Amino acid sequence: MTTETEHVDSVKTYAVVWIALLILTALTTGVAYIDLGPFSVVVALTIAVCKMLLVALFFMHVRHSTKLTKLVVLGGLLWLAILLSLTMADFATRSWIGA
Amino acid sequence: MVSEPHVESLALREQFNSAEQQKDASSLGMWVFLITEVMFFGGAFAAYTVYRSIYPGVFGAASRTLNTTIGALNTAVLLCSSFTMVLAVRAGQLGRRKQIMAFLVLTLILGMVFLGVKGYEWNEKYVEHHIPGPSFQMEGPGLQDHAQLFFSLYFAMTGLHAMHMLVGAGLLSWLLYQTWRGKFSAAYYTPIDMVGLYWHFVDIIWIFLFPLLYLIDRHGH
Amino acid sequence: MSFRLFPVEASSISAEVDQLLFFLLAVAAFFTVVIFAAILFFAIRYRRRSDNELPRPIHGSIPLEIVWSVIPFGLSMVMFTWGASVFFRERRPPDNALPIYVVAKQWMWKLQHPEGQREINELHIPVGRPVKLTMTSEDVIHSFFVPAFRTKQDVVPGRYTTTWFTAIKPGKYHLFCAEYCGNNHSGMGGWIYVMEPQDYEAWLSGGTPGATLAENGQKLFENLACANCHKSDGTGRCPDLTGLFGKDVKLADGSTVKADEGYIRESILRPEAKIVAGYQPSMPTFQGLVTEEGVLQLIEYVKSLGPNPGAGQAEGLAAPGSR
Amino acid sequence: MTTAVAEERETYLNAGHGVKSWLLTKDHKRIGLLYLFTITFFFFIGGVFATLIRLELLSPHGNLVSSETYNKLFTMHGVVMVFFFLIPSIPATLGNFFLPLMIGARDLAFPRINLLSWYLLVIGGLFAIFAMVAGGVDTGWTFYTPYSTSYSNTWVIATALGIFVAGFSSILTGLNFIVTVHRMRCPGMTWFRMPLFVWAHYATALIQVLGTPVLAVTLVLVLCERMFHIGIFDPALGGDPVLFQHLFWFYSHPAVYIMILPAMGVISELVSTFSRKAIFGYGFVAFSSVAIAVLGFLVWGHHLFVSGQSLFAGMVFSFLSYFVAIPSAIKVFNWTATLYKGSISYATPMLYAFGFIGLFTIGGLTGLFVACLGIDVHVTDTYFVVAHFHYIMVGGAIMGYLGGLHYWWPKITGRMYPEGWAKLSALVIFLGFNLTFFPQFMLGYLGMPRRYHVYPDEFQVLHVLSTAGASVLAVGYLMPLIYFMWSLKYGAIAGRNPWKATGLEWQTDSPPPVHNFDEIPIVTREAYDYSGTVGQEVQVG
Ligand code: HEA
Ligand code: HEA
Ligand code: HEC
Ligand code: CUA
Ligand SMILES: [Cu+2]
Repeated sequence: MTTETEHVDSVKTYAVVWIALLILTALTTGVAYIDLGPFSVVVALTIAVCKMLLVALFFMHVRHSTKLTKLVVLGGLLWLAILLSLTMADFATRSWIGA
Repeated sequence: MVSEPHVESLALREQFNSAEQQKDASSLGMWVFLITEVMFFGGAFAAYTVYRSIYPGVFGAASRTLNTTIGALNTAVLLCSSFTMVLAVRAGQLGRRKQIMAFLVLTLILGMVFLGVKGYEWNEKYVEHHIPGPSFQMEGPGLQDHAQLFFSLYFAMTGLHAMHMLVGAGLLSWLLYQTWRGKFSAAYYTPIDMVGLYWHFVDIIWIFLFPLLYLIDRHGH
Repeated sequence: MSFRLFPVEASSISAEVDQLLFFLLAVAAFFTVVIFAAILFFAIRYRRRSDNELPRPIHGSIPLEIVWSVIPFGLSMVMFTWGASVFFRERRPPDNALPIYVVAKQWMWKLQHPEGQREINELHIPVGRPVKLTMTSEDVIHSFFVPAFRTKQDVVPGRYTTTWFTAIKPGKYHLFCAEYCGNNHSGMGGWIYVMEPQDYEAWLSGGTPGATLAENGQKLFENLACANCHKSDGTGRCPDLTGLFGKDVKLADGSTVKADEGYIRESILRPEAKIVAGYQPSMPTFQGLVTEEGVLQLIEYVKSLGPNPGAGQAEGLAAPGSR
Repeated sequence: MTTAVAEERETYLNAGHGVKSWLLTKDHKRIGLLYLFTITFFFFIGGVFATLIRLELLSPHGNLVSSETYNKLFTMHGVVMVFFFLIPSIPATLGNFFLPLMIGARDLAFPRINLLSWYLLVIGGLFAIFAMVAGGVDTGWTFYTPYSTSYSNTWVIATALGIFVAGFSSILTGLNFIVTVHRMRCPGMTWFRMPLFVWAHYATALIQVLGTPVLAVTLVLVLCERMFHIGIFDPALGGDPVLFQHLFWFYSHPAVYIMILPAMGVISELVSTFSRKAIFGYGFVAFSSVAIAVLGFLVWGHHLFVSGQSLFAGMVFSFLSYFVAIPSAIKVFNWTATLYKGSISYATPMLYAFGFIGLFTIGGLTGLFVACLGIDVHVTDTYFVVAHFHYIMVGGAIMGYLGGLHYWWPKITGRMYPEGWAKLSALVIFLGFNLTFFPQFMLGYLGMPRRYHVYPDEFQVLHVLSTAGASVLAVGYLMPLIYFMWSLKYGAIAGRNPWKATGLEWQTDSPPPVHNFDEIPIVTREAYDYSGTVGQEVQVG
């Protein structure tokens, strides 16, 4: 059994992450006003994923966590993907053929 | 009751063999709990995805009535609260009681600011008749009906998020009390750690709600 | 009281479904017998004879595991493919099918023939001719179920679902509502009368209400003032509906959509949802002003406005309007 | 009995007295018993509803109760049986009691959360009971919109709240199991030395944790729509009722594996113990549990074949449904193979295991019928489906549960039950069950729709057979209730290991002491290694 190794990050690390998060927030808000067509969704979600990764890896210490914790996180995201993709497998193909 | 089979070490419960095992169990338990939360919000996100794909135009128009500036500032407030929260955990790791208290208070205040702003936004919706139901009013093709779907989801999702914030605020207050009573030290600060995970998670939910509800249709037609 | 163990086969698809069933029954029977027999045999052959006996452990066998995973998998893929192909045929009506419109509500079936006959909880159809049902509900979900035809389709409020069948045997068959819909769900049934073509013609002409569906639709079209905008000479700021049905329509957002029943229904009840390229979204919604049955009549009217060209010209309707 | 009072060992049962020591207990064994009482109570409530359903269906004209009442009967039957009986059944009782014992732990990882989850079930149950007493609910256990949100004028809100709360009970149980299995195994208890019962519960816990929250949020959306008249699934506002079905079945299909996997875990224990032989293909049986849990999340749309779901999605979900059948097949074949050259005892638990394998096979195979698109169009929402799921849930899951209860009864109570009566009841249940539900397959293919209060005359004969079977079944279910109570006082003393089984739970006292083991065991052998429990290895057969 591996244990969560005690790891105290420096305040500076946290501060850098925090600033990065604020910058990304400003960025995503700004970009929203530019017409990128369908890509605006892609950009907005990419930035959101980056922010999530920052929070998870640094603030939630996933960076220093056990494999199991990482697996749990990935598993959760995978299940969310199953929910979304198989639901959309219906709604996105309604107009294909027949009923 | 049988006599305690184990040496009463700091807050070690009887089913565990070591403090380490106990900490690992708490941490795993918390992560598993967060996964359930992912799926909980996931259902709402699925509904959002489906309806947005059916009514892109309406969702765009409805989304443009939200105030992006306020939304962005509120996001920033929440991110700041995550920063103070992580500093509280860090203070816990180092066993600095005063610092823990200070950062918890800051986190709590920022959380309350977020909720206050949220309340202000909801009130705006009320004033603008954008609360779904009989009094809902919105001018424009299809908005009277379908925009209600958007706002129903808006209220459901931000409402559930706010409820999680409230629970978080309750947990923070409890932590404050416990810290004040001197329960935590560098050797035992698991509860701070766990509440931290929860707080950051709630933050992550908002990180997605913000662009989905406020931003992605901003450029408009 | 009649008692049977197997339902009649009264549609062209019934026999296909039953054959599929027999295949599945055979597979199921095979595995059930093998497993029951094995358990019985082992239980007797290796029964415990003394309380102290200790059999030699057997830990498993990879080849066996492979065999008994692969064989069921293969069989189940046959089930899937066969079942899917039957399903595919069950779901795709032929082009020449006789259209019937169905509106379900708690707790009755309202059916309309294009010739204008309306029926409640009864449907008369000719034998040997494909029939296509276009169905919607005024309240909750219902389900159109005719066991003798082996067919069933949920009827969902807010949209059209379709089903079709070709009856092959004259007679009287049960119609059931198969989706739970409230208090009188089990009473929401009726009968399908399958008639010889000449009897059907006779039935059609007997007691016919004057107007056909399309004629009723035309009246509605005028009463609701659709005609004020949609002028047949192509003037005005609205698309000409002539020849619309079945074509591909170019939309303002660049996509195209086939002008089928669902599209026209949506155009009437939620005009803003799909805007024809080159037009303003100025059409008001008629939600609440026209019943589901009225919508169906309007559709039939729009259909009657032009030949149904099936595939339709690729250009669609966008061009002829005012640009 | 001797009067050696001073000698009496302390067990979890006599370690504290009075109501409070039970209601505030953190001992997983006592909590398991609290659950046992709770779900037995709900089982009989659900059973009373079933009895009334069957009585009503004796006659085609609906003479016994009104249609409103009938609709409430099957709804409450389904709700109670699924959410308040079968989902908590094995995991929360036998799982709670034995999972820690089987991996050599003193308790679950979070005993207080364990107690909380029992309270949540009770609170949820009180909501449901309130709804039933106040006038009932009539949406069907599936709560399809828009009927549930806008049309039903029964107690939908109270019932949905009850299920919501009970759902959290299930989530917390699952969470506790996952952490316990990961973190609380005793020295030497590696993953591949764990009993299959534990594997099955681990897989179950994954579903509870990943699936239940989606049901919870779906119910929240339904509640919002019903209470505040906002539109989420409302077709009048452009909402899509089929979306509700997707969200509902995203949970409720995997939930059927919450109901069956623990029973499969029990069967693995029984087949091994009563053949006195290691499970054939241990690794395959273990992994197939996890495979079922994972694949089970990919098939929910097979409940929507005629719902207006797209043709493409129907095909995808049908295709994927067949994948989930393969791990189930693997289990059935491995159990059967375990019997080969075993030393097979006909003790009551083993009779239940035989019953389980047979009936689960039939139920599962008919699952292939309904997963087959061409056939499901005809049989969906008919009694064919009713028969399919009762074969698995009553014939399978309850057989497994009863088998497990008989198997571990001596450990739980320290007493044996009367073997003759128990065998008889197993037989009665098996016969009654088949008589009740086999005719329903025929009814279904003939076209008898489910949830029907009145029906055409030609279906009556089969319905009467089914009701006759249900009466036999009811007798079969009452018998254990009686002799189990009897055994508490008069049953023979069981001893530590009456079956000569191998699990760690059999190495401690019956009933076990408060902290399960006087000394934390150290495991050095595989699961199901019988060489230590009985005499010499012999060639059998
Ligand atoms: C414990 C409960 C449980 C379990 C385990 C299952 C297991 C399965 N179920 Fe069932 N099901 C229900 C409970 C359950 N079901 C309920 C409650 C409903 C109705 C809900 C409602 O509408 O109210 C339902 C409805 C239902 C439907 C929808 C029917 C409809 O409404 O039209 C479908 C469709 O695919 C289905 C399929 C399956 C399949 C493929 C399996 C598989 O997992 C079965 C796998 C098992 C085997 C296959 C048997 C063992 C294998 C062999 C002996 C080897 C031979 C195998 C092959 C040849 C492949 N089930
Ligand atoms: C775990 C799940 C479970 C269990 C154990 C059962 C057990 C039984 N079920 Fe049920 N059933 C469901 C889950 C379950 N069911 C579900 C989910 C539905 C769908 C609901 C819906 O459509 O929404 C359903 C629907 C359903 C129907 C279809 C109703 C309809 O569609 O119109 C029928 C009809 O025969 C039925 C019968 C039975 C019978 C006879 C039993 C028997 O096995 C019960 C035997 C037990 C007893 C009989 C209790 C013990 C004895 C007594 C209490 C004493 C005698 C009683 C009196 C003196 C009053 N069930
Ligand atoms: C105020 C004017 C107006 C009225 C009244 C009106 N429409 Fe329209 N209709 C339009 C316009 C403009 C469009 C094109 C823009 C769009 O797609 O919404 C249109 C589009 C349509 C289309 C889609 C045509 C295509 O080419 O794809 C149909 C079908 C239709 N209308 C039917 C009706 C019916 C039936 C009625 C009466 C119940 C009606 N309309 C009443 C203005 C009107
Ligand atoms: Cu209409 Cu059931
Ligand atoms: Cu299923």
